[in-house]
Amino acid sequence: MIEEKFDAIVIGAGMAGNAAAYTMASRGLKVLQLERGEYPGSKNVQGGILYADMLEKIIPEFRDEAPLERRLIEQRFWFMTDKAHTGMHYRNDDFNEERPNRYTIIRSQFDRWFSRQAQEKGAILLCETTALELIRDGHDKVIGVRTDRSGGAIHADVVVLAEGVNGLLGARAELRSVPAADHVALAVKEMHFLPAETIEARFNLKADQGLVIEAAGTISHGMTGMGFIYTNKESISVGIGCIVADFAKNGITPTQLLDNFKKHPSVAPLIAGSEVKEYAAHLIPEGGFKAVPQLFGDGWVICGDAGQFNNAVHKEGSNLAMTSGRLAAEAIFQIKSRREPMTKANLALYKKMLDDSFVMKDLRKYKDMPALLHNSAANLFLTYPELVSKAMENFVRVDGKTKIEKEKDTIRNFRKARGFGLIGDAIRLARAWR
Amino acid sequence: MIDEKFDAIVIGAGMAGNAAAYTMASRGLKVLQLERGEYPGSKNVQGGILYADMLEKIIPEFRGEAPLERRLIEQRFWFMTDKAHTGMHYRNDDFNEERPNRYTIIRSQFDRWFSRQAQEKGAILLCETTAIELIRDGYGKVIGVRTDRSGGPVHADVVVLAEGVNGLLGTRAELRPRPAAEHVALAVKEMHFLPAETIESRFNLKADEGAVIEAAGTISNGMAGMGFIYTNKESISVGMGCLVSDFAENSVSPAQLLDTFKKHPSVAPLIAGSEVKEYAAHLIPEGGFKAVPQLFGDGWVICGDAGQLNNAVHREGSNLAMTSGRMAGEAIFQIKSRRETMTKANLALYKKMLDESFVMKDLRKHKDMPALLHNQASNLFLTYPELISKAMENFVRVDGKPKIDKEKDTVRNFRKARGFGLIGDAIRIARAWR
Amino acid sequence: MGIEAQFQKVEEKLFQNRYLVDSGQPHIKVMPHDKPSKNLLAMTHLCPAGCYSQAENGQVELTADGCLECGTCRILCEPAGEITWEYPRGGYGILFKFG
Amino acid sequence: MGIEPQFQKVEEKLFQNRYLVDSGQPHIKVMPHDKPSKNLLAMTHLCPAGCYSQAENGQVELTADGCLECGTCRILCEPAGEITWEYPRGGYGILFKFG
Repeated sequence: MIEEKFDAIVIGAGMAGNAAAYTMASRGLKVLQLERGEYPGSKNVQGGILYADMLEKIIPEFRDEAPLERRLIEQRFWFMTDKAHTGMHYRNDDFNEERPNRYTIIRSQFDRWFSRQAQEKGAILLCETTALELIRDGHDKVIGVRTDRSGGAIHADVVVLAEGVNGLLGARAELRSVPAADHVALAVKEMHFLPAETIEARFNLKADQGLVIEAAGTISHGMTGMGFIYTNKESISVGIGCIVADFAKNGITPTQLLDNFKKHPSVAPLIAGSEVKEYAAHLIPEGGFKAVPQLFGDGWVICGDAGQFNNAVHKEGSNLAMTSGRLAAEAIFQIKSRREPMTKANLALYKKMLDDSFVMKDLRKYKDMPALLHNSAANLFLTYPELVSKAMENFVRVDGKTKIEKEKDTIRNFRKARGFGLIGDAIRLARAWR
Repeated sequence: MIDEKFDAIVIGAGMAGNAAAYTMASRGLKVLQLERGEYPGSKNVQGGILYADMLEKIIPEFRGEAPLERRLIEQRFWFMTDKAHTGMHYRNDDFNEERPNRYTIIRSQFDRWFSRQAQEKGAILLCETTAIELIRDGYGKVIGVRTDRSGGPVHADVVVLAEGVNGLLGTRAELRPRPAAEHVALAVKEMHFLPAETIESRFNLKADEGAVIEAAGTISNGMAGMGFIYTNKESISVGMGCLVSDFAENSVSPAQLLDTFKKHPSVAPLIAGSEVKEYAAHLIPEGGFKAVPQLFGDGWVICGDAGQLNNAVHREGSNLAMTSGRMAGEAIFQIKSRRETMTKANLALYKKMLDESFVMKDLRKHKDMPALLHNQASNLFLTYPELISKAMENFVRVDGKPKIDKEKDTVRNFRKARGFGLIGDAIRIARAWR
Repeated sequence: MGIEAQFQKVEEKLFQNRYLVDSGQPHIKVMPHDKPSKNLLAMTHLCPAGCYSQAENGQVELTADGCLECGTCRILCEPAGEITWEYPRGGYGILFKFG
Repeated sequence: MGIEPQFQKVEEKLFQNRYLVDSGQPHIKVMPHDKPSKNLLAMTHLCPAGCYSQAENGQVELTADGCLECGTCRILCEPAGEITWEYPRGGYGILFKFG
């Protein structure tokens, strides 16, 4: 196998792994990147939004060559019942700016491109290689990995665990526990292919403009979960995910949930006549701040989904992943340039950088949200959607009933369904949001 | 001209006029309907929503043959700035019910159909005839009308003034004042023709489903006004209207306002490639409850737009027009069947019916709204749209700024722009709404 | 590219409409005036059919052929007697194909 | 019309996907058990690829070929040792064309 020692071994070629590998390689560090899949991205699944700001900090001119689908100019939030949806949306032509803020991406193409950039900076990529075990020295410091390839272990001063939400390596080495069932969501997703013109007509977009729909409500059958519809160039990603703990207790299967979502009268016209070319499933870290494990130790750091770096409230993942990968790399580089060892004390710099950045600040801001979503799931995903929908139907339907009566009915419905819980819900939501 | 006396003369073959003529004729009354246009509808302009519930009370089975465009299943409210819009929308498949609640219509076709139904019940329609003057007896009671046709006046026990917002007849006879500039909005509208499939794909509709977009914000250039986009079978009605008082002080012309609205990035894709086949303009009563004139007197009643019977807040006109026309017809019929004369005292029954119906109750509920919209125009149509758009962009843009800082920015923007006015505005709007 | 004609001229918009012009009998007349009032001047940009225009001599003139009969000038200018406003004779004027 | 099959069968969905099956070396194994636990039973409806099914004798069985490697069964069943969960050998298993 490879004899010489690396400055760093990066486990995984997803957002965080590529960000770390690229940053370290471009600083001249000797980096080995291990990817268990046939190619970077073959094992990665995402709804698929890339946050340009974070990538600019790594590859400023990425827009020229990176495989990007559509730049996002509209965001829709749907509150759905079985037959209806009440939506809020925001569309801004300014997002057509010279350096657009957000793109939809297709992970298999994007990750392959991102990893190639790291290789061009000198990182060595080894695909079809699964890291099985961390190797430690006498003082329990991590000094390398053993993989499922023949030949001995590979050594490095530090191992960057960017192995994704499941992250067997870290768990087997007891660096962190297996994620709890209520700290991850199981999402299933289909890629619906349609001609670009059809997508642009159905979403009122001009060439390479894109749009995002986030949906919540009765589509998750009372479970804590959300659906999504993202527009790519010639395909639409349609998916839905719920907390695994809820899923386990609920009788519906993920595919039934997805098919119901696809058949909803508001969704069906968007994907009518499409050809499905892939059906994927993945876990999404939803535990938030309280589920973030110890992120560094002697000879190792954790970044990306493996560290639960996902802002479930705003549905932001790739920005936290890329930033944590970049910050891990910068910390490692600074320690290297000070010619110091990768001790836990030194690697604390990585955590400090994270704390100072939006990554930990945002996660801490919403630290109570996962619990709230979980405990009042029935209210948030069943009762309120129905109430809101009935209120809107009441408002819009013209049936000779006076507006005053209609308003009284709506208030009565809310009070009957939630009573004083209304105020409690509002306060809890406000507190969890602040 | 026609010598024999009529039970009633109806001035105008719009929504209110046809409703009154049909109701009275179907009860066996001798009705003459005068329409100044070449055919019923040739002088009528409307965004074009028909509220089925009210028409059902007149012609229960109208759905069988009435020329209806699309049944409405989605309602969108847009709060617009120059480049962006923040929207709220509600879509419900239940509106695909067996007797749909609302339809878009094309007035020239619909009014002609509606008037023909009245004729089939025995009403006599006289087109290309403008009523010039009310004829009174010695006691000042209205006993007929003089028209611009040769031959003497036409006589009837009662004249139903369904002559529309301008309503020269009623004003010239001092039955009511000419509408004040701040009590009417000038709306301009274009009919954009597109193949049905294009409309359906751009609005995510299946055959004969329709959507409505009401838009407010910087599109009205600081004036109190709104834009609208209604889907018809093979055309889209696109229009803009603002209070005439505001328009007078503003330099932009209605046509320019409409063109700017059409060029807005959120609107342009909806009508791209369309063929415009008509450009219309009309006044819309916006005065609300306080602008409603005396509605009845010796030998006359007023209904429809002529009586400012239009709920501007909910953008509802045809329901008030048809209901007031029906009730005028029913009141007249009841007086007739009691063999009594069309005195002011007897015709008070019409007003009593209106007061007990949603017509006056809803108008009274929002009686302070027109003043509020007018006085707060710059806040409501300039400041708040910008504030909301900035807040949404802040929320959606991912730029590494912690969410807490973003929220502080938004609160600061609101406070800087409106300071304590915020609370004042909220209370004023709440009070005007209640 | 040049500033693309910012707005479609009103005449082009009216081109599609159907009219039966009661030529020789305009239904709206502007009263003779030495200096046009604020409201009358406003009509030169406010009239949706662009019927009102200001001549070199400062007078506001009206060609009522393309009138859409919306009534805005009546609201603003009839009160002070600056114009007289009538419906066109029965059957004449704008004939909305759609409305 | 007959009741159109309510939901598309999972197999049909997986049909489109690309796999390199490491036949003979399933990366997930269900430990022998007399009565399947609640979590293991839940997998029979929860597994997005429908790999878990309950045999007549009540045992929960696994055919891991169509596995999407999402890790849900690991979350629910590894802690109590009901299954062992490994990644497939390098390069094997699901190969997302898009992801």
